[in-house]
Amino acid sequence: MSTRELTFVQALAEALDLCMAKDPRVFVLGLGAPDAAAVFGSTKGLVVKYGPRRVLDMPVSENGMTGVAVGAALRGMRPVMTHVRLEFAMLAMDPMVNQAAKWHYMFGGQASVPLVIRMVVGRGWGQGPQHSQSLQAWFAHVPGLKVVMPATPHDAKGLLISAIEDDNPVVFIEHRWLYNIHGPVPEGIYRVPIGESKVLRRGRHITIAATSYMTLEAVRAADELAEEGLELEIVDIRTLNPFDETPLLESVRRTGRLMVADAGCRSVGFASEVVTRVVEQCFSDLKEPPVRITLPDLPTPTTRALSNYYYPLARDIAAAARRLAGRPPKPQPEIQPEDFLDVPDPTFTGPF
Amino acid sequence: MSTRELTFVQALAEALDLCMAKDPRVFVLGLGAPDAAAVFGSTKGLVVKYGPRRVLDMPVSENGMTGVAVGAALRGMRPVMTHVRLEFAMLAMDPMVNQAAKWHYMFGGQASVPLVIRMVVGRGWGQGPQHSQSLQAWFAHVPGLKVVMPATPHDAKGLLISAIEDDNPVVFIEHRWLYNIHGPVPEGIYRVPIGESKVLRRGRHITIAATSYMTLEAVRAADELAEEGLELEIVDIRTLNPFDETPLLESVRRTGRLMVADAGCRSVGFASEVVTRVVEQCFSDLKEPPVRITLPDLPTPTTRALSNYYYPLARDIAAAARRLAGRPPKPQPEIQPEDFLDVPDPTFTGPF
Amino acid sequence: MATVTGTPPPDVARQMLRSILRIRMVEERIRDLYADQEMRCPTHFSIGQEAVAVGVCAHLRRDEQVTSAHRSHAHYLAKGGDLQAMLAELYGKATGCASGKGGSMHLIDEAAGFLGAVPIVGSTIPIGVGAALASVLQGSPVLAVIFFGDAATETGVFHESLNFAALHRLPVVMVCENNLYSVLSPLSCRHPEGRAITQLAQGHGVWNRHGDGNDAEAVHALAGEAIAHARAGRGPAFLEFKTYRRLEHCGPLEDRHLGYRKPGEYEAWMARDPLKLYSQRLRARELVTSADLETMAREIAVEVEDAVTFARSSPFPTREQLAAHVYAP
Amino acid sequence: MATVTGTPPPDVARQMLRSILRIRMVEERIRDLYADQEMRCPTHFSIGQEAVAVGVCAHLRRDEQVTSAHRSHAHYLAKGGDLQAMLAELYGKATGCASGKGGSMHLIDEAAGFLGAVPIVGSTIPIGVGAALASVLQGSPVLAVIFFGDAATETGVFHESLNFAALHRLPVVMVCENNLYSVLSPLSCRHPEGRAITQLAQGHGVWNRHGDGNDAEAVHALAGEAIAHARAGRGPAFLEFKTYRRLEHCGPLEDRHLGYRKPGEYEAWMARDPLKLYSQRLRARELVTSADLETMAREIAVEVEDAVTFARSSPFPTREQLAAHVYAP
Ligand SMILES: Cc1ncc(C[n+]2csc(CCOP(=O)(O)OP(=O)(O)O)c2C)c(N)n1
Ligand SMILES: Cc1ncc(C[n+]2csc(CCOP(=O)(O)OP(=O)(O)O)c2C)c(N)n1
Ligand SMILES: [Mg+2]
Ligand SMILES: [Mg+2]
Repeated sequence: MSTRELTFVQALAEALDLCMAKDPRVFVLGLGAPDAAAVFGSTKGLVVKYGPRRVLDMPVSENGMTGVAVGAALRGMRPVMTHVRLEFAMLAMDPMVNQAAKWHYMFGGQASVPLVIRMVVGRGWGQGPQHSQSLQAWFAHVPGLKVVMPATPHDAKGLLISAIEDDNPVVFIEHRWLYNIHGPVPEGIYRVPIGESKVLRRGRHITIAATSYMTLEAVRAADELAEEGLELEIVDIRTLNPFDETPLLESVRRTGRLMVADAGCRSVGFASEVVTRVVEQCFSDLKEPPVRITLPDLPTPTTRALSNYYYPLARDIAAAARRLAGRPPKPQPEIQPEDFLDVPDPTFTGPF
Repeated sequence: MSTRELTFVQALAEALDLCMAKDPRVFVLGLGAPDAAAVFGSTKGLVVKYGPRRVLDMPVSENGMTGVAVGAALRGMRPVMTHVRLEFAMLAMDPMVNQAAKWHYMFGGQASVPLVIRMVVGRGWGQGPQHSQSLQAWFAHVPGLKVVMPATPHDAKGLLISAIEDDNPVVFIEHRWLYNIHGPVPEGIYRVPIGESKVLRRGRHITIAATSYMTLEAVRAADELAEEGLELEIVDIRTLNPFDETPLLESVRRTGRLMVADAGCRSVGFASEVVTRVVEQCFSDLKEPPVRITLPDLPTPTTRALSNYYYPLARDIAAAARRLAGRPPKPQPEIQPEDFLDVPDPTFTGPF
Repeated sequence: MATVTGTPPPDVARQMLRSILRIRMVEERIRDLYADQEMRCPTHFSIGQEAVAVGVCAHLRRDEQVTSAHRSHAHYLAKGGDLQAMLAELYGKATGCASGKGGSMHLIDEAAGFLGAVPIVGSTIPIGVGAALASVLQGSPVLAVIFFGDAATETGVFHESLNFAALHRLPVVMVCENNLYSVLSPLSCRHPEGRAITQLAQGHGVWNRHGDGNDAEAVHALAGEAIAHARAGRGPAFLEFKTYRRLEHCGPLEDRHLGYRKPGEYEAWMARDPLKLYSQRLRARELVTSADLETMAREIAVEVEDAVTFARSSPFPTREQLAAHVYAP
Repeated sequence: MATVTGTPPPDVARQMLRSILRIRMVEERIRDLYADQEMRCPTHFSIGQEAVAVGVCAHLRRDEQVTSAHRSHAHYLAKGGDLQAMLAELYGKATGCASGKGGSMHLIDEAAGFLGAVPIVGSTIPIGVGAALASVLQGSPVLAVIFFGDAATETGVFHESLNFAALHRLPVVMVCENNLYSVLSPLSCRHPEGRAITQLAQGHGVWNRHGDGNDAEAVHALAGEAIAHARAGRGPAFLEFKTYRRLEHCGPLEDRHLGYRKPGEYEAWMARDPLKLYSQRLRARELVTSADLETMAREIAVEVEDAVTFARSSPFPTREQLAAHVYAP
């Protein structure tokens, strides 16, 4: 197994390149897909290699273009559509949810829609109310859609390849604060199966199920708590639908304590589903009520003076874990309105 | 208090009439709003009384027309928009979720969007995959939207009046199988507050939280179980957002057993939120794991031979309650594919 | 393929008449049977509008693609969709073209090039365009014909699709059946006065024509031009045909008591019923005799009864089918 | 109000020049300050496009309504939006026009008739139409002017809104600033070759004109016609103005190194910079002297510095504000 390191976004670009090289049915479609910004670099070099027909720019017509992608998928192509913000896909709920998600079922299984819809979610630099929503809960509520949220470069590549090879519509949600993280990524084609949760880290005291970027925050919290002898077991829910609960249930049966970290709004969010599944099946194993770490039920404020308090951080996970384990709280420096919590790292200087 | 009886749909029509008579800012907007079918009768007589400008038909342009309604609401009107199927509102997620739900917040509270969006949900007579979805979970996940689902004629009128008088966007979801049920409806204007759950029936053994039509099925189940000495306490969640959990928690603390009945798909549905809230706050009171009664995670099949097995019925609620209470199961006649479970009553003969 | 104009050759003309008659007889039979309440799904009849489907589809190769919407019986049958599978679908049977999961609003016959019909207005327009795009990306362009009603031209997705089809000069023919109504709503509360539907296509720089949708040969001639245009790689073409719905918007009954139709309108259109018009014309042209027509009707009646028998005697899907086909394997 | 054509009266001309200069100076100042990384929100500059906003808004009464999109600084300022509140908003301060919750992409000044700007392309088009509808329903029509870019004409909602505005002859003027690009994508990968943007409006039967967006007086003249048309109750009007974005799509920097602009294009447009053009013209017409211009610049500089000081010295919203304003009371 290779120890070569790539960034998350490089891993995505490599997955697209490999799939396009291997399968002429695969093409990329999205606003600016072939341009110099290359969707944060994820489509870099593809247009030079495969030409503008297979790396297709489009009008600002998300609804129509998603329908076009559905039609192309029905006729033997495998489109990979990209939205640089999840919100832009909200224009396309009919083709995604009424058509793509149901086509196979409503026509008795004779046709299917092999379509990948990439959506960038995330935060930072004042993205604000209309450029930062993370609606994985919506898609995970729709039978017929698969919903994937990778948290590591390795999974980003392996899951994107699986998504492109899947004969069903797959919503592939990417958190932009993961784009620059490095990690080992094998060369060539490999697959991370859709529908498999993964235990990222073993621990005896508390099970934490996390999605996407919150997996990273969970790891940070786990590192901090490890020094205090409090062990988190981290289950990365890489696929939200179909949701593989087995490793999670197995873990909770050992730890008896559950936390769920998901960067969507709280009410009727994906975290509620995780809690419910566990409670239904591990009721007697639970020593304490499960704890949700989510966004509050608020729109996203633009000013960092407010967004600093909007996003849950590793320290919040750690604090909740201490409470859950009955450990004494640990004093933390107050977060200040001026603090620069609106960037993943100092290299990030906006304006996007 | 009046003992006059009206049907659910008559109660809606009366609410609209009273609000339009009282407030010139109120107008109705929707496909066929002024036509002879009058949105299942809910807008009956309004166009004669108030004219075609205040009972406005529209092009099949749900996205644009919802944006128009938002703009009109911002400039002092109080539009009541109607979709005869929830699916048609799926074209309008941007104006509803990005604009109406966030306008007040994202502009610092200076403007607001007093807009009611009625959506008909339901089932029957082969509505099939694209005419029967019940996506209350989506709307309840969106901060800034209020989500109302009345279950009785009394609440239909009182909640619609409250919704129209509310300064926020309110998603008002009506189950068509409730339209013909009768119930006492006071004359004149009265309000059922948005954001109040209601204990519909007292019982000692099991708490069941239900929404919309499932409240009716819960009552039927409760009647059946009462004869066996098993008492259900029914909490009607008339408002899903903001969700008033108080009477529910209070009830579970007494019964120690929770069931949730909601006619949306199971995963990441509203029922998950109810279970999670209760578990977070009544963990030690719960004697058994909570039970969800929902639609399966499947698209809606058209043929009754399959839809007969798709929708949970009072008998399913009763059976689950017996299990939950440790009572012996009661043999039930098998449902046959030919059975006519696709109509609320024999008067219902399609084709809609 | 050369541009088709003037009257079609005799065999084509006869074929078209037969096809119109067949669709009419199928739907009239469905009307009778609907009263039994065994076909339990929303059903939109094409009666009075058959000439559009027939005049257009007369040009199409089996592998060329067609999409439609909620009112799709005529398009499905004219394109060669399987009659037995359609009736079985309306009866909700396992042998239906969608295994009973779709019903009248969800017809499909991929073998016949009928890509699919679904009832969300406008939704199949980009899907048809996408089918054409796929064929172009695959290097062998295949025509896609997209049927929809006048109200579909009010949807944003119609314009988005037209713009994209024009941008890439895709082999698409859009066929708008303007029957003057959307459910009970007349054009006057949906379209600006004096703005023709073809003007919308013109706005996108798309080749367009309009004609009499109740005259099978007028449809056939214009469709021939449009299809030749699109097949030749000159980009999409748009056709509007004025026609008229005889029955209620959804369901088997007449609905004149509702009073939304203009006075005299119904009678005027019934006088121009496409079946009547075309059988008269072909009789006048001595391409068919009343005897021929009776033979046709007899043959079709047999075919329809066979299909009805097939549909009614077919089994319902089994309970296991409920959870099947959510995801492709 | 009578149709405005030809050159505007001297005072209006001077006012327009001053307004263009002011917008330019404000944005140039924002560019300098952006480097401090204290304005932390996506920011789209109007530099090079100011003449459209100014030429149109010169006609508007304060109570008439304007909407815009992601690139709204010029529209906000030209309509009389509060400069201090705008800068405070970019700094994320409590004194911002959206209390810091919106940022550059969410400007509003209801007192000035600036109904709002949001960054979902096309989304404010129906909202502007709805504002006009409200005024008509209220019995006292008020003009709504809707600003958007060339890419917004690709959205379905643009067409749905245009159709509805035309259907009800609403007092709406739509102003499309065609700066040739959507982010880095040229028109050629979004619009069919040879199809003018105004043709889309024509398709809906909507009155339309196009002109030079870098010539303040050309804009002013066409806007006068369009506004007179809409105010007179003759229905919506559509205007397309060709103009050019000098800076990167989003952010304060030049972006010529990206290579998406056609060779010579940038230089050609810079030679026709609206500020340069108009100041030259008014000097030639002897309506202003270089001395006047310096005075203007000095006054504006003071105003801008005051606003910057106000913004920087304003307090951040307090933590309690996070949960405030989700619902109106
Ligand atoms: C997006 C959407 N909105 C509303 C409806 C409800 N609806 C079903 S059929 C129909 C009328 C469509 O009229 P037209 O397109 O002219 O077709 P026709 O029924 O006249 O053949 C409407 C509005 C729908 N199916 N989809
Ligand atoms: C519905 C939607 N899709 C995509 C985007 C991303 N986006 C932001 S600005 C922009 C370009 C818009 O171009 P144009 O309308 O011409 O305005 P300009 O930036 O040129 O002023 C795009 C595509 C968006 N904001 N909304
Ligand atoms: Mg019609
Ligand atoms: Mg532009």
